[in-house]
Amino acid sequence: MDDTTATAATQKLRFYQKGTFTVGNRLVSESDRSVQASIDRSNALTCGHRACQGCGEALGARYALDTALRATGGNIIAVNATGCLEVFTTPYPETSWQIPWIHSLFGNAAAVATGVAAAMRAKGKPQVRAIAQGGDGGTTDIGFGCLSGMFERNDDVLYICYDNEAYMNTGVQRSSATPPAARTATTPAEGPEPGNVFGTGKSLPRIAVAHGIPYVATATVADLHDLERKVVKAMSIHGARYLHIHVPCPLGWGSVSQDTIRLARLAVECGLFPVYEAEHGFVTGSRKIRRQVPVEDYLKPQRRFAHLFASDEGRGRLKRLQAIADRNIDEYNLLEREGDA
Amino acid sequence: MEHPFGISLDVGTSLNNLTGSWRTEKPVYVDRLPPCNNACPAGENIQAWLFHAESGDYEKAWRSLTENNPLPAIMGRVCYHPCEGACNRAQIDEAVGINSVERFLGDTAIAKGWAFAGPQSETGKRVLVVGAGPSGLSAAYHLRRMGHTVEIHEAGPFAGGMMRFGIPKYRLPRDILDAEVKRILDMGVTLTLNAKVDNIVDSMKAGKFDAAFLAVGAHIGKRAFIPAGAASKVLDAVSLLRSMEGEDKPLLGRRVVVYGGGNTAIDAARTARRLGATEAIIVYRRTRDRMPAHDFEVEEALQEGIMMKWLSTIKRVDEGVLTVEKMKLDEKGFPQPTGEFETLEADSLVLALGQDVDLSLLDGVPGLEIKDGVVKVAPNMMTGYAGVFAGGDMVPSERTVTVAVGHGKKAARHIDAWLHGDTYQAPEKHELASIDKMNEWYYADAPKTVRPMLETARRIDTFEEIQGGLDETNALYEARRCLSCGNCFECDNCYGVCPDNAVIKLGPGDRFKFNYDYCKGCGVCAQECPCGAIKMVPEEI
Amino acid sequence: MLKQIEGSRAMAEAIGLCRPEVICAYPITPQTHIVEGLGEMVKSGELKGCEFINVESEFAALSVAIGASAAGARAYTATASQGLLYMAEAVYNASGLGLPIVMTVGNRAIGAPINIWNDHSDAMSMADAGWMQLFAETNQEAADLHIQAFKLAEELSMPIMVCVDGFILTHAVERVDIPSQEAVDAYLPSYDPVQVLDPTDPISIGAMVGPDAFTEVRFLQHYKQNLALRLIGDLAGEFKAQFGRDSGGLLRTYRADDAELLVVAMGSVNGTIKDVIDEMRADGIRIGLVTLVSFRPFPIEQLRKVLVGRKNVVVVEKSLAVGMGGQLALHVGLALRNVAGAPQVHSCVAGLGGRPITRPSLHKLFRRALVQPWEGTHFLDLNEEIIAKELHHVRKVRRSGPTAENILRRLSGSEPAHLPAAE
Amino acid sequence: MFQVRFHGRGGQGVVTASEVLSVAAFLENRHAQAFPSFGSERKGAPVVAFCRIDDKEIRLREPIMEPDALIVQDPTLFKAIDVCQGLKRTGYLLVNSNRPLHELHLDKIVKELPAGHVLTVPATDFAMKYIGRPLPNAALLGAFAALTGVVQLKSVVAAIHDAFPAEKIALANIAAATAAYDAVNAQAAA
Repeated sequence: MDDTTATAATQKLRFYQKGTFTVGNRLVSESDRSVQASIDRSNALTCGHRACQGCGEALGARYALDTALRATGGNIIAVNATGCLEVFTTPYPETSWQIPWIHSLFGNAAAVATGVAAAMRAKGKPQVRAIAQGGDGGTTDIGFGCLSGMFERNDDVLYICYDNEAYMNTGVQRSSATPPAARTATTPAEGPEPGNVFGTGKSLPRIAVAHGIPYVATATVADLHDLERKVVKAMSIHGARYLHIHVPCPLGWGSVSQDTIRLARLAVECGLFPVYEAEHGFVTGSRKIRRQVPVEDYLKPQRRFAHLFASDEGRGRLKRLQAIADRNIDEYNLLEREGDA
Repeated sequence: MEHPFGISLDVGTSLNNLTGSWRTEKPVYVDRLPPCNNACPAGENIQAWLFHAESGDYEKAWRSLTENNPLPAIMGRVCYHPCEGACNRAQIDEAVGINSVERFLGDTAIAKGWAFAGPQSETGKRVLVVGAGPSGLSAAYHLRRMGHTVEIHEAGPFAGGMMRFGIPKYRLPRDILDAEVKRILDMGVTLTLNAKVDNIVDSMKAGKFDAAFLAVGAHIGKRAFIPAGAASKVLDAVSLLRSMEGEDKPLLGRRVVVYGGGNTAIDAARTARRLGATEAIIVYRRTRDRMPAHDFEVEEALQEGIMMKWLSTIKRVDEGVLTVEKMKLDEKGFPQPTGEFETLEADSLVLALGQDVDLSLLDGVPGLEIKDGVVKVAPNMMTGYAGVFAGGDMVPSERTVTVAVGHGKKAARHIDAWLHGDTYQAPEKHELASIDKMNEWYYADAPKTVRPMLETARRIDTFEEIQGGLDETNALYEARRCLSCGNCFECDNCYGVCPDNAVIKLGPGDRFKFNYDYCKGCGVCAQECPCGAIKMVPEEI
Repeated sequence: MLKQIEGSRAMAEAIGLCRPEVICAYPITPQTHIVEGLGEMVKSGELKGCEFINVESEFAALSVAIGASAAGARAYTATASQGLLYMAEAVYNASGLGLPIVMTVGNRAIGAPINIWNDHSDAMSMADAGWMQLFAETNQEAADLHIQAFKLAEELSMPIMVCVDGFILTHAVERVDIPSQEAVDAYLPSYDPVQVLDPTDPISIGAMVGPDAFTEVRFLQHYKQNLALRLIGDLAGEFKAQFGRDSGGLLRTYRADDAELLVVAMGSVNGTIKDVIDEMRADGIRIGLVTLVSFRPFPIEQLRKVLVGRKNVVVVEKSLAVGMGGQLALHVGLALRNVAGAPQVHSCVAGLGGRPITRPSLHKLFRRALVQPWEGTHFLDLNEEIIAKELHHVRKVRRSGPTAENILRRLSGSEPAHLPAAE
Repeated sequence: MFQVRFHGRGGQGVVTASEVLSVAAFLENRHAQAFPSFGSERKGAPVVAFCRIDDKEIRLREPIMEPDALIVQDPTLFKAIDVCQGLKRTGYLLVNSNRPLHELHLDKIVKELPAGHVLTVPATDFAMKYIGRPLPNAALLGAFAALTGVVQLKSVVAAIHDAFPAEKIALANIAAATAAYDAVNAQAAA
């Protein structure tokens, strides 16, 4: 915060009331600004990539890696699982990456990153840090075994999952991160149980927490400051770390391209995507909801949920989704209560 | 180094792929008109001076403010701030306290002795300003800055016009008034007091003036015919308020009735209370919601124990007692007599039924058109007599200090143009920055700062100013509540949220530009721009 | 230094002398003793500057090696059988990315039925994955091939499998000369990658390649294997100069000069065959042997040179392409394609799932090749009686039960349960 | 070439015995090849191990089907399997037992082999005495050296010494081997 105005005022003086939640701010010192606000940010992922208009994953990847670069003084090597991010950034003969980057397979990003970290140790260059990244399919499904192994050995790897809740690269098929009722190419909005099943769900962040690794966090492209803080924290720790970033996909979600960040924000504000942190197996804190909204506000703009608004049964399912949000809200204590700082 | 073919690639090579070709819509940066600026009768560029205030540069803020209005300390007290009524923030929590920040700037300027810069060069043209009220002072200020030689002829003993004779001390302390008048005179404007202009044409000839601006105001209290018995004490509000400036204060007795529903009626009643009246009653023929007086003034009056008698007209005045007829509103909302009468004890009756203009100085001037007791003027504020302009209460308009100040500025611009033999063209107005074009998410919650008020117990027996100012922190806080509606404030959102890095940051003060080689036109920047400074427009294909 | 030592241990020591920087281990019989040995060397500090990582699967084992190799480290792993299949996707990826990983394959059969014993099915399943494949005849050669393998792989930037017969070599204790560290250092320079992940000189590795360039990428891989055809011989030569031993190379011959009948085989069975050849030569039979060391790249030219002009060729191999026959035989045929007066090629599948290949059986086989050469694929020591019974049984009973179990019961004398004995 | 086949049960150190014998031969600058009957070892199950000894390189990779000597660590195996299968007419049979041959019903095989080529030695007793655990393999190797003379006792002792990193255990096994060696020689002298 800008200490020049941190005086005892009758009201709590936000450092800049129209800059508190924005990317940058002319009144804040350079060091206090977000990495993304910096005129000389590194753009780890640069122009010319072939992501769809309004791609949340492209945004999340640049946010995370630019911050990691800043935090490590440029010493990162990235490993990418197969998926949209890999395909739209490196179609021969062009790449959009400006960092050392490798793509091996769909299911082995975590293991390849373990190998990179091991090589750096063996070569006496531990300051060079390995980051593995993949989509929800490469993370929660096919890459799960390697990820768990990397966690359990506590290898010095930061794994970042860009969660857009389905296999988008192959044409929007259902993954274990696809929310209940969501329509995908393999869970069509037809029959008595339209869209994805109301299963038990598979919370990768919680599974990561269960491994007791040093740091686990969820984040969203709708809260850059929170995301950057978490990446900086992750890079300050050695051992296995997991960051789960919610990244809307206009194509797969059936939303308009300009709504990418708005939807990410609504997902948090309705409680369906809890933003929290955990260390060594314990949840240590959560980002509070600022303006709570009903799940409808989040689901309505997405065509994959259109069927929920078309029938009474649909409205019944909406209630079940609201219940999931409500459970998150008290499980992660997402509402600001009196006395909370 | 030479890489294995196809397997490894040189970094950043995708810059060869100009994704801008995907675009069907493109974002463009726009400036929209903030509602506050739009609503200001004095045409202040409010957002612009708040911008400087929020970074703590108060002098720059003050100088920006006084580009349009030379009387911020006065405005900060007596302006009814329509800007705050229009403020978009009112739809989020509460309007920005523009008026209180303006007063803070005005007071700071007085305390620090900031002065106006004189003109760059002299034009040699002479302009006579008749009347040293807000309109006249404003015109004189602007004309002087334009390099003209300006003389003000004021009929009264002091400068300020209705600001002095119409507005009680407890709302506008006189030292503030004097300070801001002096600052204008210090620019080289000559003021002659007790110099009533009897005939404007003669005065212009005598003084070799090239143009004149008339702003004599409206200070003759309207008298309604009310049958009155001997020894009954009846006076009008304007004279009452004016006499407050002199040595011997008027004796009104213990029970005072004020007749009327405007701000002047309220001022008169509150003044009477302060002069020792135990009972001050306002009699008005309609209901509270139809009162022309501003609601906050009515509220303050009630707090001070002023009593209101709605739907009543005064039929007759006798010594110590008034006869009042009850009224009722017809379907059109007009008051109609009921024939029911009652009496009301009163030592004196103050009439606050509006003011008339003294137009004697225009007798025999050709080409003038006078209607309903005011002078008709052209859109450029010129009367029917070439070179003679008029403004303020003496022309058809809302009679407030702020409107008057606005007239002064407007007239000055036209007079200047006229003196140079051409006409003044006001610049095109931008599209209005309405709330639907904003993204309020990005603004932190920040309820309005309330200005300290003098507790009522002390109000009713002193003429101390009842409303206090803000300290620096509060002013800064309040300034920073501004949403910067419609104009980029360099929050870096567009730069940060572009998935294609297609926004180029140009550095402090230079804002941003789009890199259309790569912009895919997704529209996230426009959606996430807090202040509605980005617009999506279709690509022509 | 001469040692009487278990094959796996000898290989571990040879690999250790190559100063690997990252070793990934996942247990699967019969390769396990090798990585156990290496793990011990790393823990004890005998092997310095090396990260030993216990992973959760073979897929992860090779993936970790891929990451390590791409980041500039000398990477090693080992596997066998099902493990090699489980890492199949990564096997192709490592070669596609041109990463010089060395992997030992302790050759073992592939289930079902599950079988832990030796044959070459596993290596054959990955023969076309773009790796080099060298087969060891003895534990001495197994140790030596690893030293050559690192040099080969790194000079070509191509991964390599050193194939050693499970149990027969990995678990045999015999005389092996373990070279000195100095000698190995003199032979094997430190790893200088052609591409490396390095923040000071960033590149993107593993781009998506479309139809416009994919053929060229594959051609270049194939071309590199052709380069290997020369390099394998050269490095074996350098090795002999340095260590005074014949190890590796594309292929070797034994008493072949005047042979009318040539046997072609890979791996440890060559030893037994040599003994048989000596015995038959004593009976005046002109028989010789071609020991194939390199299966990938496959030395078509060199093999043709050796085979042309002979009467018969018997290919003895420990693998079967079900529905086709012997793969090695197919390859040998390839070497003789379009050759006028080419010898007859007789295919024999032997030693599947660890069945011993004995001298008596080989004697019979080779003599038969002389007197009544056969077409198609011959299965050495096939139990015709059991096959006949099972086929009959299957024809008679729809729900005939699991073939493997039925055969085991028959071998132990009892007939398949819940069924009347056939006939 | 001299070929030895070891019979025992999982856990009795059969494989170790074959390896130790190969090392003993190696120490005499001869070629040797030891290998187990491969499979997943389970305690108590019948286990076979092999050792070939020769003066030239051993290329043969087949299991030993016609051994020159059999070392049977557990006489109960005679009931379970055909232990003597393929044993050469000139071969040796060494059985771990404190009972005389005729009690083991081995008379038939004794007749078929040259005199003095069949022997029982109470290897387990020696093991219990010197090592304190029923591990007869060291003692049997001592006895084998005495019976066949294929390797010298000092080579066996040296090989055992290499095989057991713990000095105490090594010495105990050496003691057992030596005792068995002496016992056999004494028997032969008698």
